[in-house]
Amino acid sequence: MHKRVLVVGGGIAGIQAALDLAEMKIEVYLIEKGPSIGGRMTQLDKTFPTNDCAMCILSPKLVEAGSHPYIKIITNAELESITGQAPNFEATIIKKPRYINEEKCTGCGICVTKCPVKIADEYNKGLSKTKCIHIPFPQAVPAIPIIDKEYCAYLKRGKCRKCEESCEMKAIDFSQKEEVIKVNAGSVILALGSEEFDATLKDEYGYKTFPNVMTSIEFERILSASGPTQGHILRPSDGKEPKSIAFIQCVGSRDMQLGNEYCSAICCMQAVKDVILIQEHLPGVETSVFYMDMRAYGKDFDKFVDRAKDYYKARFVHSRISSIEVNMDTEDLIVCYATDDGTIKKEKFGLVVLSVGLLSTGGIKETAGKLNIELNECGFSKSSTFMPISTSRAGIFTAGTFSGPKDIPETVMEASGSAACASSLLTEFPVKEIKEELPAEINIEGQPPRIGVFVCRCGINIAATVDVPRVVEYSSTLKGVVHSQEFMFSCSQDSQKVITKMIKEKNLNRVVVAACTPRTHEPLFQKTLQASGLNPYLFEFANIREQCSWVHQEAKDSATKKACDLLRMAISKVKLFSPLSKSTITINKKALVIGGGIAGMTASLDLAAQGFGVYLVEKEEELGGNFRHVRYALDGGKTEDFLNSLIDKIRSNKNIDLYTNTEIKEINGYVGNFKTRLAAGGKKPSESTVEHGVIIVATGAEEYEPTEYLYGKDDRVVTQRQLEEWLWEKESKGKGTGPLPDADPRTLKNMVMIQCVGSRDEERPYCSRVCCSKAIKNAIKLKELNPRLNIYVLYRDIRSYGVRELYYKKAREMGIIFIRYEEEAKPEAKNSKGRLNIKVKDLILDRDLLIDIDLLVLSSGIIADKKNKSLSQMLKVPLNDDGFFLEAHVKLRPVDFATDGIFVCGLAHYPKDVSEAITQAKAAAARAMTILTKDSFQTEGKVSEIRKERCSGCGLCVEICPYKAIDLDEVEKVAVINEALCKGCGACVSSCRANAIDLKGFKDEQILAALEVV
Amino acid sequence: MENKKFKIIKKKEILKLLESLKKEYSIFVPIEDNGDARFSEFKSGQDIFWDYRNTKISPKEILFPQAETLFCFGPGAEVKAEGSTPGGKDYLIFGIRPCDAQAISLLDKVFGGEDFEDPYYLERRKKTTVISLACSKPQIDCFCTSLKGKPENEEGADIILFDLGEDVLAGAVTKKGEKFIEKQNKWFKDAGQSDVDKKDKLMDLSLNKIKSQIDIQNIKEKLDNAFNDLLWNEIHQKCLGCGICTYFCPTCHCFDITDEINPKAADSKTPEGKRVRCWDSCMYPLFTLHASGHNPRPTYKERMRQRIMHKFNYCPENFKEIFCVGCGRCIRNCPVNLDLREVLVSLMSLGSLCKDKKI
Amino acid sequence: MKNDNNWEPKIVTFLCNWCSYAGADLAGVSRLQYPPNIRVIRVPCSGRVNPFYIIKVLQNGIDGVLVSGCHPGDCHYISGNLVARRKFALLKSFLEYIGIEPGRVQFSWVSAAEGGRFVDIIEKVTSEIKKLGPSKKLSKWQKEAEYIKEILK
Amino acid sequence: MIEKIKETVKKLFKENKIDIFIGYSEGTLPLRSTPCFITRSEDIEKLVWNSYCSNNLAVYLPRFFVSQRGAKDAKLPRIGILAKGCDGRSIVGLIKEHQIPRENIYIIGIHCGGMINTKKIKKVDIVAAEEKNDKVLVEDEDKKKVELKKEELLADMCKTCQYTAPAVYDILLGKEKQKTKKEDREAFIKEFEKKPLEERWEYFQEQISKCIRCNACRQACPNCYCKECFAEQAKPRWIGPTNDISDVMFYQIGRIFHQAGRCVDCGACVRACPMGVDLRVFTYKLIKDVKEFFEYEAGVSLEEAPPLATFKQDDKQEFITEP
Repeated sequence: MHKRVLVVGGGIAGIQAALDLAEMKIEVYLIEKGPSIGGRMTQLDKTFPTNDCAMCILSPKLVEAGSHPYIKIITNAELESITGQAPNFEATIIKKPRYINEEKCTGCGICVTKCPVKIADEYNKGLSKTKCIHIPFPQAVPAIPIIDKEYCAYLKRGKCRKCEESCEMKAIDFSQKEEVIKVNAGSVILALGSEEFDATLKDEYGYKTFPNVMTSIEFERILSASGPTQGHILRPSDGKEPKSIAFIQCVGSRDMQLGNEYCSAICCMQAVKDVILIQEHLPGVETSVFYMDMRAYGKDFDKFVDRAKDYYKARFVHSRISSIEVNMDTEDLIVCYATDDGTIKKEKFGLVVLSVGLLSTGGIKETAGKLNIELNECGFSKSSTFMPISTSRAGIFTAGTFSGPKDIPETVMEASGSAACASSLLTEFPVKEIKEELPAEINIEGQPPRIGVFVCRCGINIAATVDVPRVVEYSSTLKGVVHSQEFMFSCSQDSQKVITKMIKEKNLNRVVVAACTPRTHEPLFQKTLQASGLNPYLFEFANIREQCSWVHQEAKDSATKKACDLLRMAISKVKLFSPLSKSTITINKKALVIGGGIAGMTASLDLAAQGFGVYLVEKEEELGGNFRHVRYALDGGKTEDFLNSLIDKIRSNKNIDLYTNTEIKEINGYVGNFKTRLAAGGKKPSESTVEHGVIIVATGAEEYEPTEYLYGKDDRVVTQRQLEEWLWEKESKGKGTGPLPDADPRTLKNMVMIQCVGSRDEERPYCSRVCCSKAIKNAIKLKELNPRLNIYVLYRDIRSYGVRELYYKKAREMGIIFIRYEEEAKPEAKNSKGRLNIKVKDLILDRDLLIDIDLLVLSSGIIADKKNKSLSQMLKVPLNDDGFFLEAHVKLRPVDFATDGIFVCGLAHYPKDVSEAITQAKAAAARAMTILTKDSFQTEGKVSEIRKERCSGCGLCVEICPYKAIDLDEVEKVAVINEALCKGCGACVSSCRANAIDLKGFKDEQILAALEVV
Repeated sequence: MENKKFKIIKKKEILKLLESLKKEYSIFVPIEDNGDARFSEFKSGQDIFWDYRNTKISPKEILFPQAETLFCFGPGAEVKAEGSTPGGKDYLIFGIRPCDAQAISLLDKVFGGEDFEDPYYLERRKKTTVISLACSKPQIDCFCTSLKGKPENEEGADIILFDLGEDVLAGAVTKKGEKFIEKQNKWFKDAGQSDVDKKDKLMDLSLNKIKSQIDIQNIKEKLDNAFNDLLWNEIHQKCLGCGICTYFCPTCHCFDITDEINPKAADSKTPEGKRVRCWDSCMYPLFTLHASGHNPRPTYKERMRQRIMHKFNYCPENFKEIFCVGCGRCIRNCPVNLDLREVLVSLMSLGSLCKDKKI
Repeated sequence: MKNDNNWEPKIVTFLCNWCSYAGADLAGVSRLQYPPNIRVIRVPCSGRVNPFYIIKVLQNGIDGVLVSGCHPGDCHYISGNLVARRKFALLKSFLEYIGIEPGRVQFSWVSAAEGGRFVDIIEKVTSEIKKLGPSKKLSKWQKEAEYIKEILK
Repeated sequence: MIEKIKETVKKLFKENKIDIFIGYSEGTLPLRSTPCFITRSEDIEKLVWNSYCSNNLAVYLPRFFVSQRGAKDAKLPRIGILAKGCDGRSIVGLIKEHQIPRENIYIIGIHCGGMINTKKIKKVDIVAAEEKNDKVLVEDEDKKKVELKKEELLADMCKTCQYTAPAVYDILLGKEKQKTKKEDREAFIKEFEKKPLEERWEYFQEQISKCIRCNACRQACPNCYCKECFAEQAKPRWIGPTNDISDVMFYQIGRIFHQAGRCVDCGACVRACPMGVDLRVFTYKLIKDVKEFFEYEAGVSLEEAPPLATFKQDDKQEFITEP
């Protein structure tokens, strides 16, 4: 067997894991129970906090996974069992019938138009209809239909077969039966996902009873431009725009009655996103969010909330909703709620959205059961603090919400992290080499263009509207065209053979296909060209289906004329195409990891475990970073042993070169070929240079040193970190140092913890994410030591997201008192005649409380490392406004930088807890390994090129390039493109006043040639 | 001159005369255009700018337009030489200054020389009658008298006119001019001696106004060995490399020929393109840029040297004429006041002082 | 010509590969109908569109031009559309300033999920340009056509 | 003032701080000063400073460094230059665009009181002129003398100048001039914007039809240092080479657009234009827009990123078509 991993679940987690593994040349079987990969993310309209269009960012990944030679996708399939042990698993998969021959089907969709049976559209949550035979959604991968056997007239009643009749490719196969597939794999990743809470269980909210109450995911479809209302916000009851919309948070989450005690982690931000989007769709609509705690704990989340409040005028009401009533005449909804001071209010809304939580339901639990995967008390896969992506069964890993609710970036991090884990078990297996034998490329230099034109009928998809013979006839009159013909389906295998034949027979040196969209089909024809000995870039597509026949069905003449125009433009352009070659860049298989904290050490070990050399650079003498001060895990366990074993592993690993007390002086080069100058300090300062192929930034962050609440002025005021250190010292050494050497936790009487010290204020408008959990952890610890101790936690929002909520609950049950304060009315600390007291306004009692205390603990925030700036300049990667490193994409590329070959993990990215740092470190390692696994990589074919003779070296392109792929040659004073980094966006090209840069494949003269014949 | 038979015509009558010639000729006259003078096709009811000093753009554009289509080509069009005058009419250039008329005679040598004939230019030239207007308005940067010129220079003109106020004195210079006057005899009267005296006085006055006098005797010989002189390093320094001096010069005649492709040709029966000729300038780097990327005149220095050498050395060599008429346009319009006279003066100092400067 | 009901404008449309082109595809997949006047040129990113292309379109006698890219923040190339937005803001303002009808040159954001929005924009742009009539300003072709007709006589 | 300039230049040569100095000397025509290049201290006496020193000397700087390109360790010339406010801003632009090394330029900044636009003198036969304080005495060929107020003759851009001295310099001479800030520098643009569309087009057409494509506007502009201007490129061919009005329009729109965020309104193009094309009404529009949209002014800071090299998430986008 060669390296192979089974990934179960084709949502974003499964896709990301599969892609990372595939890029490590590991074969992946990706099993999806639905008809298309994509998961829940395909149904989202936008994503927080950037409001990126979900489908726009996801669909390239779908296409990539669908066409990757190392990924085999099995849809409509479920995992039955896994036998054996790592790394020798055997999985049994049951593939249910689709009733479509996937090999034959071209996805033309004609059958869909012929099907007489309409069914509810699952993709739109049943808010619209689709056909019984249908393609799940336009961007589906594979893009072929499925027959819903429950409704099919033929399968149910033996009559119809209209789809079968309409299919030219004879791809409909009613005889399909369930199929059992056995797959051997070295490791398994479970990305089973989760499901939405069934809101009908909360009958007090009237879901399914009152038409204008909908769930957040339904509302997501309403917002979507491709949804049932094309993005118009309309009430189901009367199809009118609502004047006011309410969001009810925590529906099915943090709910003792239902037993879903955890927090679903994403609903707050989803609601915030929605209230912003509503203003874009229906400016002026009043929006209210009824919430318990606003859990905006992620990167730039708080700013997003502020924007919703301040700019979009959304109202946030701190309250729990008791019930929803309806006005029978207007179908308006009356929301009944209690305010902070306990008064009950009723308010009318036109539409109510229930922010439903995520949960692990029957199907998921059943699968877990079949696989012997232990679940935790919340029904999610059980994991530990230090092994966050492992399951209870060795060799089987998790990614995504199967192990607990989480948002997309964390899911993606876990996916990459699980890829790192999964791949680490495969070291004994060989790589499956996939190499295609291609004929030698025909040299077309100096030849005049000999263009072959192939016009697709696409069954009737094109031919019913566009007069295809006329288009073929027309194209044959154009200069340079030596062959024109039509195809019934140009994407069929037969057609590829004809193209190859014509290339040989007529010595074609350019090919134009007029058919569907290049976005899905260009690679197919390029491959055909390659197989025929032509450079794949001597090809141009004219889109006469999606952008012509389908959209001008009523204007047949104009559509034919337009098709001729589009073809003429393509021909004019293709004449100027020339063969493009990709350059090969060799890769240095070593990694530089900057920072020896928990993240840096984890990433280093993961890389080293797979045989890659690592230079681990730590600026301090000791390894461990901030984790040295984390003495207890959230569950109360000690962390020491874990840290020490990690340090031991690092020190004893032969693949890791450790540089402590060392700083980075200079970084040069690019992906695959970096050169870094290191300077060791200490007693014997020295400099050295290391060469490596990738960089992982794990430089950590710093603790905010408070200036408020008498910190530094009164010994009884300490930070959480100091408290934890002190508790640990007392527990393990029996005595404490620091500000409270003599105090005894057992004799303390009253203490206060203040949250958000140095966080979420004007200067640092972000949440430090970990302080709530840390305070809860330390409070529980103290309370266990000293049950009589009164602990008051003064907070703004308790952000114990996900399963951390259980500890919050525990703390409350133990009698720890949580008192909410508002930003405008911060608590005050006073030392009055030696007595320390705290004044805070209690919002429920609506009056000031004065608490006399022995100890004040400040939950001080995490701030970015001051050295980030200089490092970011050396790396040429950006920082965000708060000084943390800014990843390439906040949703789908959470550990990458825009610059290839550089990755980020740990606190350098944003505040996070140990589990998250470990996950991200593993993700960074996996992403790094997608590069290091290869000996070399190919640059893109369509990259920018400089015409030196025109370049004056003004440097504009250098500043514009988002990938830092352009440098200025200081001697020649010309720009130089680094093809290894160039992604071919062309921003430099259109910015260059001298036209000294051009983009291969999209050259100015090629585009102008098309323009000239419009 | 002494024996010339002068005719006289009332200024008012001239407009009528021109009006009557409109059918036969395309007539170009100086008109006022935004405070400057420019030659423009004569329109009925339009007055002639009698008092003009000289036109901003030289009238060479009439015979040698800034851009002209030589022929069209392509599947839809037969190859067809253009180059004929619009409507096939003859040209009458009326009121051109003597320096510019002289420039036409220089252009004739280039476009109608022994070695090389330019049919486009020659066809127009053959059909052209040049009526010059003696100069009574020299400007401070005029220096025609330093060359071959003077206010009543006749070279290049078929007829020369003198503006005497109410009347205009006309004298035929060439046979063509004689015939023209003969044919239009009804408009003219014989001039009296007083008219001629008046003209002489006017010309004396005019001549006196030309203060700018430089000695460029034997400049051709001076420049024979000056190609590598260090003086060029300084002369060009402030040149911006624009084309004003060459575009405005009545004797500069360099051009570029390119094909222009008709973007709409692919789908219709219209011609695919045309070959056009347009002015070019030796002051532009592209003028001598080879396809290889090599440029034999890479900097301002070489280009400036070329312009001077061409006018004052190569042309005297090839055509036995200095290709400068002293009209002063290049001086007047230069954005950095790079004065040709100064350049010439410093070049004239060559040999005497600066032998040691030579490379 | 302006009142000629048979006259149909031609509009060049530059669409970025990742969002607007995909949005146009989605309109097709959803069988949404729109006027057949646009001619699409696919570019990797709206940032690839050289402002000169727009002038060139008008010079070529084409009646209008639309450039469409990803919404701010959605750019596949991180910031291509944001760099482009600055250039286009200036260009559009400048062309209007010198007297080019604002409707002729338009820019829009259309995401891969916005087939309907794409159609709405195409309908709007087409009807605006139709109202403006054939484009003559800046058109070189117009003059050349007459000229060539002339000399062919 | 001129004595101070000479003194400074003398000192620079004496201390061997510069190899060449670029300033102005007396022109050959009345009301003209001309750029002059000094390499020897004995020529310093030629220098003048008056209200005719209108040329933007920054245009000459890049050429001193172009020829040195490609040579490692080339000895680059050290250039002293007299810089008015606008020249200084051009120099800043050239430094930012890597055309000249800051360390090789010694900028003698000078407070400028504005330069005379000779075209504003309607008398065409001036043979001599003399500047006296705030007046100019001109003499015609008949020796008639007329006294003109300098203020009335100031070039348009000088009248409302906001940067009479350079922002970046090595030494600054003279006294700060009173800025005429009261006057709205953008007034003429706002007025033009108000005109009906067709009227604007008529004006544009009328102005462009004057252009003979002599390229003086481009050559006089310090920002136009491209090795090969787009107007002349063959692959692709953006525009034809003739004075066809459509091509000339493309040329001018293109050239002006290339100045976006870079133009300092020095007026070099306007002055150089022999045909009197009203270029400034178009060039200044972009200056106004750049300031309005992106809060950027060219040539006043060495650090700030040029507006087209950067962006903000919330840049103006009202121009985007919404359905």
